[in-house]
Amino acid sequence: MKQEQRSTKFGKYGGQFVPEVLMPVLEELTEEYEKYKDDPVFNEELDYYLRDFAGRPSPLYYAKQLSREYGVKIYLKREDLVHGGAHKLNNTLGQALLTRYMGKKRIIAETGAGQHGTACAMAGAAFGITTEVYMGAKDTVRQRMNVYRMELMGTKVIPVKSGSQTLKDAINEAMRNWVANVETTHYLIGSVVGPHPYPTMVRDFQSVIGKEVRKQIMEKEGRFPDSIVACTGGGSNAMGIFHPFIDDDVDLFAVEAGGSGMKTTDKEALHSATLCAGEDGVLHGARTKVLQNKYGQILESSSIAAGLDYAGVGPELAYLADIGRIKPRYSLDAEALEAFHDLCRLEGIIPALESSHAVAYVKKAAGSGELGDVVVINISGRGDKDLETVLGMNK
Amino acid sequence: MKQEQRSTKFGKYGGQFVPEVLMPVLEELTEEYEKYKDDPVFNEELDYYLRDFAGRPSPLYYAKQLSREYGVKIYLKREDLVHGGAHKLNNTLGQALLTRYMGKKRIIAETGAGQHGTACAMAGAAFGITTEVYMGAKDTVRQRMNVYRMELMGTKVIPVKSGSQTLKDAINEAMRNWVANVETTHYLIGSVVGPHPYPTMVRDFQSVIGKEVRKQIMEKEGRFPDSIVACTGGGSNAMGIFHPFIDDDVDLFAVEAGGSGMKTTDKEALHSATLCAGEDGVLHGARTKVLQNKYGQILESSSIAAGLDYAGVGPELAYLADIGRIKPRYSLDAEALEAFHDLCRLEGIIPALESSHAVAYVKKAAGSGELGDVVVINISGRGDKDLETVLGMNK
Amino acid sequence: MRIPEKFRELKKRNEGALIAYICAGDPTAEGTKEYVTALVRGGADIIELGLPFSDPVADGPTIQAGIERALAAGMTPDIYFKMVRSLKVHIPLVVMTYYNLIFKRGLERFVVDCSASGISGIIVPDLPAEESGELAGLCEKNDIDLIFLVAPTTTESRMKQILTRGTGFIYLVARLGVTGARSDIAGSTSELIQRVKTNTPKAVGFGISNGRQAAEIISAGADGVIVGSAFVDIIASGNDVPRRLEALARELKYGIKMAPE
Amino acid sequence: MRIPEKFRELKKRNEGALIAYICAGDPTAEGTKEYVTALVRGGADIIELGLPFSDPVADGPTIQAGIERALAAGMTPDIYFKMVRSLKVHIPLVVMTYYNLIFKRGLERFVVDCSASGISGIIVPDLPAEESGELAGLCEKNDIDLIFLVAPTTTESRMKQILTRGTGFIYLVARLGVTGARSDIAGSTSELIQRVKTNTPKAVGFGISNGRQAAEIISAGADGVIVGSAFVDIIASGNDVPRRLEALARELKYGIKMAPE
Ligand SMILES: Cc1ncc(COP(=O)(O)O)c(C=O)c1O
Ligand SMILES: Cc1ncc(COP(=O)(O)O)c(C=O)c1O
Repeated sequence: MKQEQRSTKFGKYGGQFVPEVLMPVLEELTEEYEKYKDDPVFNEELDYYLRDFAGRPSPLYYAKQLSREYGVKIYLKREDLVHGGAHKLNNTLGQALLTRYMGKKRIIAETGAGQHGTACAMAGAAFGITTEVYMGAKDTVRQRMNVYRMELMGTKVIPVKSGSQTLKDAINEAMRNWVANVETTHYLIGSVVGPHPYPTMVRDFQSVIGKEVRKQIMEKEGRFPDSIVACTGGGSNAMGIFHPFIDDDVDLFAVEAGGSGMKTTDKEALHSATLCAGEDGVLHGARTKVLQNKYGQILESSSIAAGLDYAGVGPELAYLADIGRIKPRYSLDAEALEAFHDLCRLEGIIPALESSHAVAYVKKAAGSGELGDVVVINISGRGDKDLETVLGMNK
Repeated sequence: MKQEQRSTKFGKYGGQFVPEVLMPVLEELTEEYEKYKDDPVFNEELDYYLRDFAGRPSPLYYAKQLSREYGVKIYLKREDLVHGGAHKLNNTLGQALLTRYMGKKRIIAETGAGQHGTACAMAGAAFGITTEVYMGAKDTVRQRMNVYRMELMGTKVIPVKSGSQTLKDAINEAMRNWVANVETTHYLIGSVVGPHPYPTMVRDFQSVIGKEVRKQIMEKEGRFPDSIVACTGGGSNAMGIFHPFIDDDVDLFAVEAGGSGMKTTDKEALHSATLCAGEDGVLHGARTKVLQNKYGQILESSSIAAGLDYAGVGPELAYLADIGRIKPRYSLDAEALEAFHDLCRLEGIIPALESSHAVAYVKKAAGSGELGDVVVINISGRGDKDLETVLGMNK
Repeated sequence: MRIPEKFRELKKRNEGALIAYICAGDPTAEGTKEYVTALVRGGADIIELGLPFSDPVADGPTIQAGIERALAAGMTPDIYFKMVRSLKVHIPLVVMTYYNLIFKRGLERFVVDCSASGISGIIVPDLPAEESGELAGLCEKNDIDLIFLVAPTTTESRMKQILTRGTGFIYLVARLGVTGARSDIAGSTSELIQRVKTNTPKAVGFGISNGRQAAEIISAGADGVIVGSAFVDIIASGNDVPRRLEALARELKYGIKMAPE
Repeated sequence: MRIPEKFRELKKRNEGALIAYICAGDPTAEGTKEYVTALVRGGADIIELGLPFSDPVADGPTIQAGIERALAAGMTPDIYFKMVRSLKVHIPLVVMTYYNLIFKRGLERFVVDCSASGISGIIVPDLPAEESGELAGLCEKNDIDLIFLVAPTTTESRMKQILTRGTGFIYLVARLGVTGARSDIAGSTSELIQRVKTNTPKAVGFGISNGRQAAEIISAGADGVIVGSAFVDIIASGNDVPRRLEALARELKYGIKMAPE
């Protein structure tokens, strides 16, 4: 594993498949990241913001009632309590701080439902860095509140009117802007995707989750858990909690969105389960598993959880799945909804629909023994943002 | 101060002005609370829930940019990061646990905008206690999302269709239900109001805020702050952060809602500034300061922040104001809105409109020197719930 | 007329008291005068006249609605006392109100106003005995009865305190639950009547709405029956009010008179 | 016709190349054939024929829209190669597409298909030199040019690597910013042209839309000019397309020919 981290690849996955204009800036970013990632001053400042601004460490909560109901001992890693309501801020704080250390003056990002955009806006405001977020014009209407949230924090939200006016167009537009402003601007990617060094860097910034779990579970159980379960869209909350356990005897379950079923047509997938059902391809700068048709056209993915609704996945996850170190699984929309309700009712915790996929898989698998006796579920975010979706489904 | 705590009063304020049916249950509650409040087992269990479930301690964050803008060194006590998004859970966890220790099976509560109801629902679910929340029928429509949130967590929300169908009717109805079910039911009051022992008990449960600040500010500044500023509706977040400093040389500012101006008619006040503009009276079980007309009829209060919109205030605050230990102040709606925007933009923290009143007062008073050099502001909650209000105002 | 006098008079006739509550000013001050007269005609022995307060936490929805109508129509303590003074009835009148209105007017002024306007007693549902010292002193000085409530939950030690302080009559809270729940009346209420050991007359209230229930209460040992919501309901209907108030009072009083020992 | 042959021919005439991009299948495969013919008539020396990919991150909004029209109309790699084979043009054709379509088809199969259908070169905007080893080998084996891009930001060490690997021509990304910004053309573009030290012809693209700009590029030392969006804009209009494509090509070629040394 160690060796891979030096190169731009994880086995055959990863790499840098980007327009020439961006290659130098990726080189620069790689160098700067390597320079600061073990720098004590950088890390002290980051730790400070993670603690005092983001509210870390997040608790590891023993979910007594849920454990009883599901028949396995369940701990919840409470990323829902992080400032902004999700794990996303761990990464945006890291990259925003790096932006400052690199002497860049501006952050751009793309966002779908607005979670990553909001986390960027928070980090941008905290560090006083100009922040601009590209968002599909349709998404800006659907997620009006998140747009407003970002704007309140001084972030400029740029509605992208090309194409389908959704996430994919926002990515294109952010890329174009980056190409035109590489010298001054850092492109803040929100998951363990994209070209090297992003998958490594984002994983490292999110690893604070798993590092905390190591300490916390030892305090509570005197041993490591038998398994860790995390929902997987791009894969940042999963890699964040998995990575510190990668060399340990702990089973790691990456739960993807099974959507309304594991079927695809020529244009779209009814799910977003890239590790489970994708094929090797190159998307957004990296070789990885991709949902694509026989020609290599990327499929529209689908999930009740906006944050999981992505046709790619982090290259490191593709690699770890290939070598059998992580176990790709999926939960369907309906299963995630049911788990969402379980956690609300039994524990008084409203999880994000994304995180509910992880909970749902535990519900499904607890009986089989596959998870062992002690499971940690990463509750990657809170579900207040999802109430309208859940409300709609229930009617 | 010590002596007052034993009696049911704070100077001339407080007491138990309730129907006869409730007197015995208040006696019982007082006894039980006295029994458990210093009980190590009870406190250990409460501490556990505060830490692992609620996410305490909440950070004390040095707001660099805000400090620069306002011209005084500002620390923010981050109750916005507590589970549920406000300080309310500190108290509901305490009382819900006490309910269990008392052997009662059911919690009832009233809620206006839904913040306290949501915190009750969370605590009720966490402890597996049947929870019912009374809410004015009009409020259930206006705050549909909060109703849904409570219901998701298994709480029964009872729309109250009598009277004005708002908070005051919900209080009446909850009281009636309590009267009819005193043996099995604990009435979970959400602020330092109501008859003894509530003002004392809620203050004690909220004192975790101030206790943390004592430690945190010593670590950061090596001394206590010159002043602490908290918004004040019923007064629970204020008493929670003030109480541990009551014998110290720290100025304590209770900032009320000045609404659209400090005027009243015979029926209503344009504000909710009870300490600043109220007169002695008896409301909801306690003698305290009250917004009332010349006959003693309670006025409709008003504020942009639903959580401050109350015609009474905790009796201990009335007492502390009388003896000059706390300084009652107010911020207008417009000032709170401005401070809300400041904090969003400068720090990437979206405060509750309630908390924004405290921020606004600091903005106003920093120049006068009244606050000294180092100020702690209690950010009692996050403002996601307020986006629609702010949005409406900006249009 | 003073309350003890009324109970002595009834005792002589071996008869229980009908105590009728309505809210002053619901729907108008003029209406109240007419309704009081109707209740007296129907046989009410004592009238409790509510002085409306904006936050009546001890009242049920029916009476709360009456209070709101009265407030909306402009009832105030000043108007209340003026109206009471103008009433021409020869039975005791009792004011029922919340403590804040008394507190705000000033305790002494309130009691003096009661006395001057012909009120014989005061009931304050949110004033427990513990907080009532000053008001009780003023009542005694002004020959006004201060009436206290006791409930099934009242402990023995508080009971003693209340019975020492209460004059006029003791207001027993029946907590009947649903109207007409016979077993309930027979059970907790008669138990409460037994528990209240005093020479002061005992009147039972909350949830009584017809003659049969009234009879049961009296049979169980009470000296009087308090009826409120049933009258306020009639007022709320706005339909043939004086006649129906009188008729209900008559039915209740008949039940009280006919109650088997 | 192979690309180097074309550049040799132009060199002899002391003339710069006009390289025209359109997207295959926009708005139909039949349309594309007609448009290619029009461009050739107008004087295009090389045609870049985009094979549309669902996520064209390296393209601007205009070309992205063209790609979306082509995909919506059903363009696929299979149809693409069939259509190219049926084209009767005697100038070099270059396929421009994203790496995933090549990767998915299989690198070898893709290159063989190019060769069989008469394509002379491949441009993959998201394939930097570092990742291109395998494809470059296959291209060499099949006599296909693999064309690389260089940008003003390209470092010296990467420049060397690219120039070693690239054949056919080097695609210089002008980053003109707003169309017509003269100072920009004169500055960073001519600087880039100087920096690219190679015998392989250099063509400059991105943002060129008229004859005057084309002339300036050639004057600055380029061997060719690449124009895409300006043609795709005409196609998007759907208005008198073949004639207007031809006219624009003619204007550009005229500018190129007339460019002062
Ligand atoms: C709460 C939450 N969980 C999970 C995800 C999925 O992202 P990742 O797989 O990178 O953790 C998102 C993305 O927005 C999210 O908001
Ligand atoms: C965020 C927040 N702050 C403050 C308050 C006011 O209550 P208190 O004065 O009891 O702290 C509320 C009440 O709902 C609230 O939600």
